[in-house]
Amino acid sequence: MSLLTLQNVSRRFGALTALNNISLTVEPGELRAVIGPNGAGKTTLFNLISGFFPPSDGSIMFDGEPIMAVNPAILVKKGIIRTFQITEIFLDLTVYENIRVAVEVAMGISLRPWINAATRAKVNARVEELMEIVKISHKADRVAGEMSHGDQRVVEVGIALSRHPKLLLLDEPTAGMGDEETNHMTDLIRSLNKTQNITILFIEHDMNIVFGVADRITVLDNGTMLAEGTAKEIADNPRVQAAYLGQAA
Amino acid sequence: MSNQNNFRGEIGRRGLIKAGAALGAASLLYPPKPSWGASESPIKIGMVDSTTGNFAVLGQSTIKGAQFAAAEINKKGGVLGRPLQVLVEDDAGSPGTGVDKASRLLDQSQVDFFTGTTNSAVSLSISQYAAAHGKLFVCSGGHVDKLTGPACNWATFRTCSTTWIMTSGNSGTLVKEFGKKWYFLTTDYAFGHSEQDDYTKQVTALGGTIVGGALVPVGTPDFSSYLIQARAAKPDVLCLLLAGDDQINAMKQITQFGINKDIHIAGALFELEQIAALPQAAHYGSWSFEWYWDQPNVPHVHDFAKRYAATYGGQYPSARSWFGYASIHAIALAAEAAKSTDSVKVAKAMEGLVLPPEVALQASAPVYRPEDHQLMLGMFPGTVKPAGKYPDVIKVDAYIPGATIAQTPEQAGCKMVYPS
Amino acid sequence: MVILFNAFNGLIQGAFYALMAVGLSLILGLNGVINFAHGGFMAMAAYFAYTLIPYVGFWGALLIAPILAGAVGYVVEQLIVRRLYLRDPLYSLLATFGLALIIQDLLRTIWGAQGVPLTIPDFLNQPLSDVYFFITGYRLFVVALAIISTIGLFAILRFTRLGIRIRAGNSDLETIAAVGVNIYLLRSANFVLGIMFAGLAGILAAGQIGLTPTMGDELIMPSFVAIVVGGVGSLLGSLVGGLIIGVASGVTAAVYPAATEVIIYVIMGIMLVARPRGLFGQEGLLE
Amino acid sequence: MSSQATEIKHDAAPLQKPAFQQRYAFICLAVALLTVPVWLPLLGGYTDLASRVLIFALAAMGLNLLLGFTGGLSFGHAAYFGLGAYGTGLMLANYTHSTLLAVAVGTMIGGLAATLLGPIAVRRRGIYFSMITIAIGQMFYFIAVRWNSFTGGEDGLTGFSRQPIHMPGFTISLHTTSFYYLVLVCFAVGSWILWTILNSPLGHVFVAIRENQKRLTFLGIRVDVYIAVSFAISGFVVALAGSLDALLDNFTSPDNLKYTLSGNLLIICVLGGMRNFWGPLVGAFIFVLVQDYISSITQNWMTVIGLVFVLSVIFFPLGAMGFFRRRSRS
Repeated sequence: MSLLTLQNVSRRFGALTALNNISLTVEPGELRAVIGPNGAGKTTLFNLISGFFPPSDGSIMFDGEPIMAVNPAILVKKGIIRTFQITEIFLDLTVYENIRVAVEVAMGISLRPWINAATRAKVNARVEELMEIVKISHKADRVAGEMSHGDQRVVEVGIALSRHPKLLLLDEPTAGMGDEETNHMTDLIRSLNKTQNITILFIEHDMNIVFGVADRITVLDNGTMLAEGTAKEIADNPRVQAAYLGQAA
Repeated sequence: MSNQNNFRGEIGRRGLIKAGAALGAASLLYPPKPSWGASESPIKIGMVDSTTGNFAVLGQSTIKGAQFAAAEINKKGGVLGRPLQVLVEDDAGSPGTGVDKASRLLDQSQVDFFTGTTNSAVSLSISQYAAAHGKLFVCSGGHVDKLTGPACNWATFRTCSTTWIMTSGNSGTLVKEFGKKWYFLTTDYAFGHSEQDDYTKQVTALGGTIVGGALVPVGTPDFSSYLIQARAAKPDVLCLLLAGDDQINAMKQITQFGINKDIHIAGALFELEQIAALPQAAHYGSWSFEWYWDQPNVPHVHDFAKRYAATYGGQYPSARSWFGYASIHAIALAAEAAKSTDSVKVAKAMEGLVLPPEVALQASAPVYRPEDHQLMLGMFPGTVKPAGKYPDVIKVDAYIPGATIAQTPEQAGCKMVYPS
Repeated sequence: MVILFNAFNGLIQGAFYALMAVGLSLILGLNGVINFAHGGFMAMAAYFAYTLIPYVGFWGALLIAPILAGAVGYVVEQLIVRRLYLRDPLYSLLATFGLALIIQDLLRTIWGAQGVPLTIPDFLNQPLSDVYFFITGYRLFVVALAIISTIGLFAILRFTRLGIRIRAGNSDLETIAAVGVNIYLLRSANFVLGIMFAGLAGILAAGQIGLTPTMGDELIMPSFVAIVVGGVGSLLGSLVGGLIIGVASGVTAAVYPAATEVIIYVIMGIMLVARPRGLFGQEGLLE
Repeated sequence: MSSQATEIKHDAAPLQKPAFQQRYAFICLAVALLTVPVWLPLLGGYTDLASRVLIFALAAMGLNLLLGFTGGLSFGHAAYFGLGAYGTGLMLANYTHSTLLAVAVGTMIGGLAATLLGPIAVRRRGIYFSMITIAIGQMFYFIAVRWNSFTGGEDGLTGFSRQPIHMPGFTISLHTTSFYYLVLVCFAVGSWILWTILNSPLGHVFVAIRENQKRLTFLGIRVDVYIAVSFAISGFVVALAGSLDALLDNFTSPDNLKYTLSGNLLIICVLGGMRNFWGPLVGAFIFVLVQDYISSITQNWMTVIGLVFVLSVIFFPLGAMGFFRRRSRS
């Protein structure tokens, strides 16, 4: 069974059609990139999947259940976690604190006005584990707002991981990063997919990353789906070359 | 006057328009100067009154009167050979602040006595505080009956009249001359309630009826809806029992609506300060004044008014000034008589104290009644001169000694108990 | 009859709230500041007028005093308010709260705590008829002015360059900044305009009630409520909001006097819960 | 900064200082507060003033849970302060001679009101949130002013006084000094509760709400529920302070419900530093002392207080504690 299935999904804002008749499926364990020029509807697609707003038409199924009119908080519990184009973390808190609050929320203890030593130890262990996974442990006590953009991105991924995502949506994870940071993020994405076995859907502009990492690629253009396939298929697709890669080159 | 006590409450309007430009940080942080020589420790009177808020003008007049009295006393050698010092704190018209300031005066400055208060609610709270802390409190300006009635205590004396004395100063005349149907616009706190109760009793006893009334919250800017209802009730007398700025707001609107043309406007308390704030067209109505600077045949009064006006840049003493003035003198006289600054002893000495003519400044000699500690001051029922110019704005019709119109102590309902 | 009179009187009163609300609303909309000092500026302009009337007459003062208040407003905006635009609304709220204290205190220091009479032209100061005695020429004048200024301001906002920018700024400050409008200048101009309206309202109020340093205190809250009920950013909203609370408190005064003041806050509370953008406001503004 | 930061213990969120230094400062504070009746008169102060500082500090710390740590700008917390005060006053005046019971009831009334009304306010954010809180506060103010027979109206509520506390074996008189210690105990309990909460998962979420509501929503949290919880807790603490304030003066009045008091509580938080746990204590110390001192030496005290508002907002938005913290970091 597919993890995520979109069938004939459209989204309109007044007279503007942001997405038109999109159908796609994502299989468990897949690492899927979504590409397309600006205004192609990539972020709208993410907003639909993560429950930011419902589709105007069509159906979205996750894990075999329809999720069109489900609010984001519930979707999070079902396992759809996202990051944002503009990094959304807790800027005045340290890295450790950022991830800790996410862990506590994920453990379902976030309404407790006190905490005992045993629970605290459990929380600590999980936070340390997540910081290891995203390789930020050495900066645990840095205030997030004072760190580089790339590090902040990593923190955001760490926060997202706290909820044990089945489907992780990453909106331009490497945007605005330097080479080293980009490599770090690319490695992270790959390892999350391969070693943590998390299905990932990511929006990306950097073609090197897209072709180097993604199992499959979905190409959007002007609200419609232009093509879908493996890196090689997409690279060879004349329509994609014409409409998108040609432009970029 | 010596200048040590006039650092506050000296806001003469004219003077300050002139001084306005020169006002800088210096005036904001004008520190209290030590008073008197270092040899004698002063007798301290803590004065809690309004220098800001709804009662600021009245409070400032009271403070000026008190400081004027203190200066007179100090010039003549003080009390018990010690200088008298008046320490002023602003209650901002709020009972809570008043109590805070009283506790500050007592704890920090160790005052010997309390005086002041314009807002009746503040008077009641200070009275309670003073009694609880064993200090004499001479209330200068809160009129509410129960202060020297059911809520009386050994520590509290009052210089200004009760609302009963004030209302009975003119209720008879008003009913006789203007009619039996009355409507009240009453300020919604202790003072107003007390006035309305008293008028109601007196007017009903004289065969009048109360055709309606409304309680108005303090600080109401617009009276139009109240006036519509008042006029609809078609009273003979529209009785204004408001305080502070509210009275001014109401009277301005009454004038604009022309209501004073067919309904007689009257009330008990109306102050010199308020008249000064009203446009000429709003100079009307019958009131029960508590003191007036122009009493042609009474000794000392004109002299006092002249000296006062000279001290305060042409400002004439109002009833409020006299309250402050008489209260300080009364404390000084009682302390001299008691040969002590112990509050209980001074309170005992103050019971039955008769104000001498140069302090009383009126045709009778008022006494602090021992049974309830209420000063038997006289009333000056009269009207506002329609064409009067400040300070000559009041036409006094009569002088009624307080003892003739006050409730008996039994009626007032005071049970005096001293601490054992 | 009394209820009807009160309802009608409430309309007049409401127009008055609306006039005060206009300036408040402008500043809230574009400057994003809840101006607690508005009442202070009202009283300030009224004192200016009181001082000017002997020299330039009532009408001259009505014209000049708001401009003087506006000038003070400009200084205040430059020195204080503009530093806070980029910060949490908490800061401008507290700054204007403190400013209100300072203005009130300075007014009292300069002109005295004692109220002063602000005289208005005699011909305005008369009831128009004996039955409808509460409709004086002056109050009608105030109502007319409230309507004219609302419409006039509406026209300014619709048809002049400044107005169009202010409106655009109300809905999206970043965008108009991006197209090269100097938003700081725009905000200054808007603030001054708002203060001038406060001044106008203050002078007119002082013609009807006593002129004291605390005059603005009790007037400011109802007009604040009028804005919220009518909808932030909408002038028509402020006018209608003013009328609604005017009538509501007028009728309540006749039916259940004890609730006269509470009623407008109840209305505001209900409105904020049920329709937070108010009657005519935009969704999500300032949120 | 970095050398300090490495010493930070993970579980000491609100105070970002080394633990030993924290403990040292805390002990100094505790000793200073415990010995107030001894040293304060030597400096020309008086004990009731210290009680007032602690009462306002407690109220501001309660408010600061919502304001500084959860990021909710309530301009109506005077309502809960006043309800606490009226609840306690009315209990003592009419129903009981037990001071502690009266305090408990006052705190419950104010706190429950915040619990019930918070959910209404938290439906909106930003300036609208502030406006709803003002509206609610003003409603209570006018009810207190108008409901004369019950509340004493404009005159305020009198006719009650704090009664000695009878314990098995001994009695606490609650005169000036012993009342100060009662206030101190309440302050200690209140700040311990707040501290515990801030170091719990719940408190972590509060701070996270202040930082980024969107992120939390997409972690699966209903943010408004948490703000309402913060509102309620803060209401209980503020009500406790209000209840003590009624006992301090044996009096309460509608002023304790008015928006001006809300403004004062806010400025206390800002003065001391909203982001700092002890900031409101410092702020209350400054504000109450300045107000007490200035209003006695000049008639123009309003200008001074007004300047305190304006200047601190412009130049010290982080407050005294924030100022020192920033300096010590750089």
